[in-house]
Amino acid sequence: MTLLGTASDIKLINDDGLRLDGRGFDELRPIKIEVNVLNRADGSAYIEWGGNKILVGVYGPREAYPKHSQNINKAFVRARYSMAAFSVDERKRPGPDRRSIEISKVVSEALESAIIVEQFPRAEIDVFIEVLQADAGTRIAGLTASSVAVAAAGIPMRDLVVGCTAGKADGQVLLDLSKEEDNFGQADIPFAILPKTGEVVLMQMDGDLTVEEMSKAHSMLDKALKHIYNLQREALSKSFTDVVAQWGE
Amino acid sequence: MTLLGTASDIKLINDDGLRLDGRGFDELRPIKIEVNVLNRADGSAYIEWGGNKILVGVYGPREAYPKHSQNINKAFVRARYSMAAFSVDERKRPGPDRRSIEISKVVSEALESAIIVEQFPRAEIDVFIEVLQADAGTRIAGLTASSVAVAAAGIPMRDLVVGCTAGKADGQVLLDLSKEEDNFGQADIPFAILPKTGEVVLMQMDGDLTVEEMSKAHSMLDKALKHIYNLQREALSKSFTDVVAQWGE
Amino acid sequence: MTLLGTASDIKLINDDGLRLDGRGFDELRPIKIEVNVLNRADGSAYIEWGGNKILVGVYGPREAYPKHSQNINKAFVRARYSMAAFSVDERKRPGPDRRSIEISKVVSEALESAIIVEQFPRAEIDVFIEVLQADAGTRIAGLTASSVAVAAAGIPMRDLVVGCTAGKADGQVLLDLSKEEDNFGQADIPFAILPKTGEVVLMQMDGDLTVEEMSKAHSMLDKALKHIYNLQREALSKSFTDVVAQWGE
Amino acid sequence: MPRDELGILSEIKKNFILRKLSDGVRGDGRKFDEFREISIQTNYVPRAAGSAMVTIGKTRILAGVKIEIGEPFPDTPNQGVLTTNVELLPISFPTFESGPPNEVSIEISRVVDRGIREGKTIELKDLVIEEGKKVWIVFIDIDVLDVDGNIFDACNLGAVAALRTAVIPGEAHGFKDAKLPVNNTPVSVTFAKLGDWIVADPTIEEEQMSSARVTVTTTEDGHIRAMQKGLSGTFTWKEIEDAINTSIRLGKEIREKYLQGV
Amino acid sequence: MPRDELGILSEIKKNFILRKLSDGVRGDGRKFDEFREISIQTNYVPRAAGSAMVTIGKTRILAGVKIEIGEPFPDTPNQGVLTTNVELLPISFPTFESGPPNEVSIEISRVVDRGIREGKTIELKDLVIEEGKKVWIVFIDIDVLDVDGNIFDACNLGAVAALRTAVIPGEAHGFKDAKLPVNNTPVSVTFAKLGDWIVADPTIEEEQMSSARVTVTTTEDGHIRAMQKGLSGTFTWKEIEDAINTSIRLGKEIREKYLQGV
Amino acid sequence: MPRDELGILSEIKKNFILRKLSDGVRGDGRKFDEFREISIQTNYVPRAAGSAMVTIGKTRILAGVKIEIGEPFPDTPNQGVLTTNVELLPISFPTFESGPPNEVSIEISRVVDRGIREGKTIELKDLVIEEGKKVWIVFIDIDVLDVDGNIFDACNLGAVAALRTAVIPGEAHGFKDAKLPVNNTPVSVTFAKLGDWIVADPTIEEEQMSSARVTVTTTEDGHIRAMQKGLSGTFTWKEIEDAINTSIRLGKEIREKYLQGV
Repeated sequence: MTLLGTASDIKLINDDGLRLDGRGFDELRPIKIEVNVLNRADGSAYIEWGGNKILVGVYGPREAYPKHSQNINKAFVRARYSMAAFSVDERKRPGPDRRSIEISKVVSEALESAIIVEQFPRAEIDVFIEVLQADAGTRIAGLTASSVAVAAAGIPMRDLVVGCTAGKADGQVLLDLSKEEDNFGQADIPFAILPKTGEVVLMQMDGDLTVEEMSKAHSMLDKALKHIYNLQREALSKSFTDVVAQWGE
Repeated sequence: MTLLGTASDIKLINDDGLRLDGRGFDELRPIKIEVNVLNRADGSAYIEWGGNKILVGVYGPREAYPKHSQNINKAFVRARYSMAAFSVDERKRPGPDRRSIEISKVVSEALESAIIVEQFPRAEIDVFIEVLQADAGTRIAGLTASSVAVAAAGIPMRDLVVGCTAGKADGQVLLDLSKEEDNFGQADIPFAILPKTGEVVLMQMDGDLTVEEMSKAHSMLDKALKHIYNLQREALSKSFTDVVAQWGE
Repeated sequence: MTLLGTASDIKLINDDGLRLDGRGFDELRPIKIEVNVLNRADGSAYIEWGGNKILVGVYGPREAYPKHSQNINKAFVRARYSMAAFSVDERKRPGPDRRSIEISKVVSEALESAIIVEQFPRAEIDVFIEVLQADAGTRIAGLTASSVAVAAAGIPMRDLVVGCTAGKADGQVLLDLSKEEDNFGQADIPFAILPKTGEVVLMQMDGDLTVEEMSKAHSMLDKALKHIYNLQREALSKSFTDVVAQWGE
Repeated sequence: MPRDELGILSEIKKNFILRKLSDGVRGDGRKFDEFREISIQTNYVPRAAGSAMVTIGKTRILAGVKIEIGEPFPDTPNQGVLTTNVELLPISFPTFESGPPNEVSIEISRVVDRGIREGKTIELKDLVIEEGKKVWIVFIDIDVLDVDGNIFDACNLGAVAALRTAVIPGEAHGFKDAKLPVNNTPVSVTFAKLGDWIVADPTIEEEQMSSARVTVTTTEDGHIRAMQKGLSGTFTWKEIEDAINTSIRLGKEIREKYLQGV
Repeated sequence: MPRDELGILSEIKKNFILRKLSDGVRGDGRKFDEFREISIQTNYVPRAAGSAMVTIGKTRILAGVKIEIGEPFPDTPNQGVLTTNVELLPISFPTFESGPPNEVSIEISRVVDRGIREGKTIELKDLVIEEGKKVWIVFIDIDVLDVDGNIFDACNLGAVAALRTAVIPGEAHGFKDAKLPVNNTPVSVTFAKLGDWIVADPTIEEEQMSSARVTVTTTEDGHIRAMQKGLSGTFTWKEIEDAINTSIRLGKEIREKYLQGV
Repeated sequence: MPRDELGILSEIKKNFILRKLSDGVRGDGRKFDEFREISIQTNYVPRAAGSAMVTIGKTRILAGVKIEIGEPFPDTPNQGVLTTNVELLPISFPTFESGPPNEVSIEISRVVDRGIREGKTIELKDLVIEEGKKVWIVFIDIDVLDVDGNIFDACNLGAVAALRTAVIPGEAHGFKDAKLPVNNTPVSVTFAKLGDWIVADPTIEEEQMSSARVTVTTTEDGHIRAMQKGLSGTFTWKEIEDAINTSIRLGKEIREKYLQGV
């Protein structure tokens, strides 16, 4: 779905009905979540999801700055999604581009739906998402880690936010697209919910899907998100015993 | 008078003493002015002048921002001249360039001479000039429409501002230069006055003119500006009966 | 020490043991300092040092702006080092680059060590260093002139700041590198002290030096700085008699 | 899109709108899935390769297409280039300021772009002049002139209409002029959620009261090409499915009624 | 140019100046059409291709010319490139700040540029090395060092003097060094209107009191090459005509007295 | 590096640290010339050409090297290009903000760059593919993740370790993959001055109390390659000499203990 376009002659599903990395259609890549991995941040989390390595630090609630950004009724949630220069194949120039500005916006909105922002008028909650290595699905992996980091900061939430992607490649609806499936496939759906109620807090899609394919994708996501939600909760409960986790090793 | 320079072999006056578009030396292109064409703006105007299509929206008087820009004695008039990306032959990158910054400055100053700014201390009056299609003479067409839009916003004025260009091409002094005459001619004079008194509020010139040619150019302008002033007043009086005009059709 | 790198086949010391410009190893280029050369600035100085021509203007102490930059205990010293577009071989684009931002920082810190900043809480002292022609050693020439300009502005100081460079070229430790010695040599040491006590307030180095070479460089600098300090004091005392010096002639 | 200028839409107005919704009708009398009047005037800017002035109710945008020769991206030597840029002009709303694109205009640009791109309105392969060296670059620039809600769909319509009428300026470069080859016609439909009600083509007052927004772009084959959920409220999956189906239906109507002749 | 630092020139000072004007003389004793002392020191920066330090009274600027090889603009393959940039250095006035050019410095740059360009000081055709590929680019950079009124004319003089002494650095590129071919000598004269009086070469105090400004640039043939009216005050046409004639006369004097030998 | 968040390190804490120093020991029990625990984990980002996660105490940075093909600078046609960029990520300290590099991160970048460049860690001549046309460009990007003092030395170690493990991605361009040729191993040691005491590898609390800072970078041959004095305090020459000698000694230890195997 990128400028790389589609190369119809690349086979993404082999003759045994398996994906290039050996997964079945509705199978997730390995996911690992760790909590409180940073010393300075008020809350933090690290997620490895396939080849994605993403670090999230939360600062706040703290007084919103500049003053005119303060809302007298609630806290302002500001997520900033950023990729390290070395995180992608071709070096990324530092600083925000249009893609990262859009991602920061939808991720901020998704997090705000989960945080009880009314408890902190005039405050801001900063969520910094640093992609150290990117491997498809960074925005929902970053969002999934962000809600864990916000919880670890002790900020009251209605629920965690849990995200995953589905999509289509080689004409098949697939869960959790790999980098190749994202680059050469036919559709990509970043998706996130509040798992207790199933409410949708983030949804984007681009590509070519029928209504039936969309429905199938949702079924796959629904099941996977329950699993990821468990990983989030395990990481958080582990953090109470094991105060500063060793990460990335 | 642009980087395109002069191409001396281009004939801009034909053997019948007419210009490429059939006009005589002191003849204006067709001009159409409409008032209150926008819903949100406090005042607005639309002008078609030859192939120029320009939209002006006025907001204010409103409290000047940032605070340190406030003048305790008068309102601050801030015109911003801007060209749509598709308004010129080669796509214009969005955002101000040095030319548009200079135009914004001289147009702001010309408008301020007409507005009774002393009535609105600490205020700002924003005049946004959006060139949708450009065809030579955009700054004076924009300025002419701007003063109509300011009047339509109910802001008190000493007089309207009315502008026109004169210039020289193929060695002849001409009124209201066309695009070709501007690009391949020998002089360009954007000019604007307060018509009641004839006071000059905007004047720029570049090219090569004798004192006599300048005097001739002024005579042509003098006559033309009276005509344009009438068009301005007609548009304003029409706006009282026909509250939201349909424009551009 | 620049991107030009080293060209080992360029001879910088001739057979008589002299440098390309005829100087001995520990010999300074000609230095001229003039005081109060600008009308608007609160204090100013002009220095010619070899082919360097540098103008410094000081404004302040004045209320620090923006407000949140104010320090309730002391003045904030802000030096800004800037090169004229025509000051170097290839035209320099206006505006700060990474090199000039670093120089501005270390020069600000060096000046702050000399100024009795505690006398001016909430104030800022602006020191603008304009390099009109560059010829190696601009930062220490600019710093040397800056402290004279600060003194000329009547701002109380513990001492002047006096700077010079040493370095290595053709394997020899040299004082006050020329442009060629800087470009094609093996080390460069910008160095500045408070001469009364010998305390080091600025020191940078890049290249390749043994501990012994560094010690030798320091000896050369120590002697030279005493001389330059005298030039600074002479310029300042001259300024009391000859109020507005003619400069650059 | 823009929040209420004072941050507060009067409580009375809000309650009026909500009461109406509970009666099954919107503040301006429309049905929940009804668009306001749409107008599309193409070739408004003859100097552009293609252009369209679009109004949806009192919302007005002007889209212009420029087509220039340039180099392809190194990783797609056999494709032309398409860029979409939305400018929220300061004339269009009191709180809009001049300046570089902000997150609001960037989001609109990117959602419109995805609809056009994934909807295969133009095939980038058709834009190659000399593989790896020279391609046509299609710039879609959209100026927002007057804001009264639902900028997304107005910009989408403008972009599609401008492309459908665009001419590649071949003559200026030694080729022939030629109509830009256009294939599918993606149409976006945007919904706002107010309380528990969901309405299509929201006015600015409805937007200011809404908790969530979703845009669904579909093509004539009934396929979904782009979606974007926005704001900090939530949708149930049922609501999303309804939005998809409604978008397919309304898209068909809009395509037939307003874009057929373009 | 810069308004009074505190926004208020003392009323006493203002009244003094106005009373003098009504007596036919200016605050510093000059006649209405009289310039302050001018000095021009060329080759101040030997590293530049050409340079000139100029003072008009206490106003001081340094102009430098750099000449480099580059590509022509695609639409003028048979012309070199000329650019003019004025920097209001923060050393020159208490309220000037570091930073990118603002509208004040841009206006000065562009007015000086138009005088040079339309005055045909250099012929851009003379700067072509290889048509469409390689041309000389002439950068005129002007640093304002000390401000006491009439920056426009000081910058104009600096640009002209620096160009007249400039050398094309051919040797660095396998050609010979050569004097930059210079033709006409445009001189600008700036007027300020104080009350109903109009004075040439205004001091900063006169500028701070003035309602309107006009700059007229002429060449030795007595032709007008550039004009720029500024500020929110007005001129009558008669005043404009007088300014044009006075500028032609003063330009001639300045050209003969200060630029002949340069 | 960053000053105390509130600008005030508690007086009690300060006095405690100073009292300890006067007893010959530091606040955390270290000797004056003792580093905290160092860890270096290379190849942390397999997608990069080389990478290293480095901790010094609780300070943590991640360095990544990218190697791409590009053009040499016109004045050094027979050399590759090396650039170093340090980003102080906003996750790493409460007062750090997103945005372009500021003077603090620029200073760190440039000091690390000078150590690598002058220490001849890589020979730029080794990076030429086709003289004047195609060279390898080595980008060293360093993200600061957690700040607890001495960012300079952590960044230096990260850059060196990432370079020592970097692979030139030849295959993507029709060559073979090859280890980046690495020569010397520059190690920087940073000292802070607190009162009259000087300590190596300062914690953030020590930095907040310090008046002056000096960084000395040396190579295995005992030569000095880069130095940088910072802050508004001063050093005696004796103190500088001691810092140089201590840096050579500690650099040797760090090289042997942590970089040997990398």
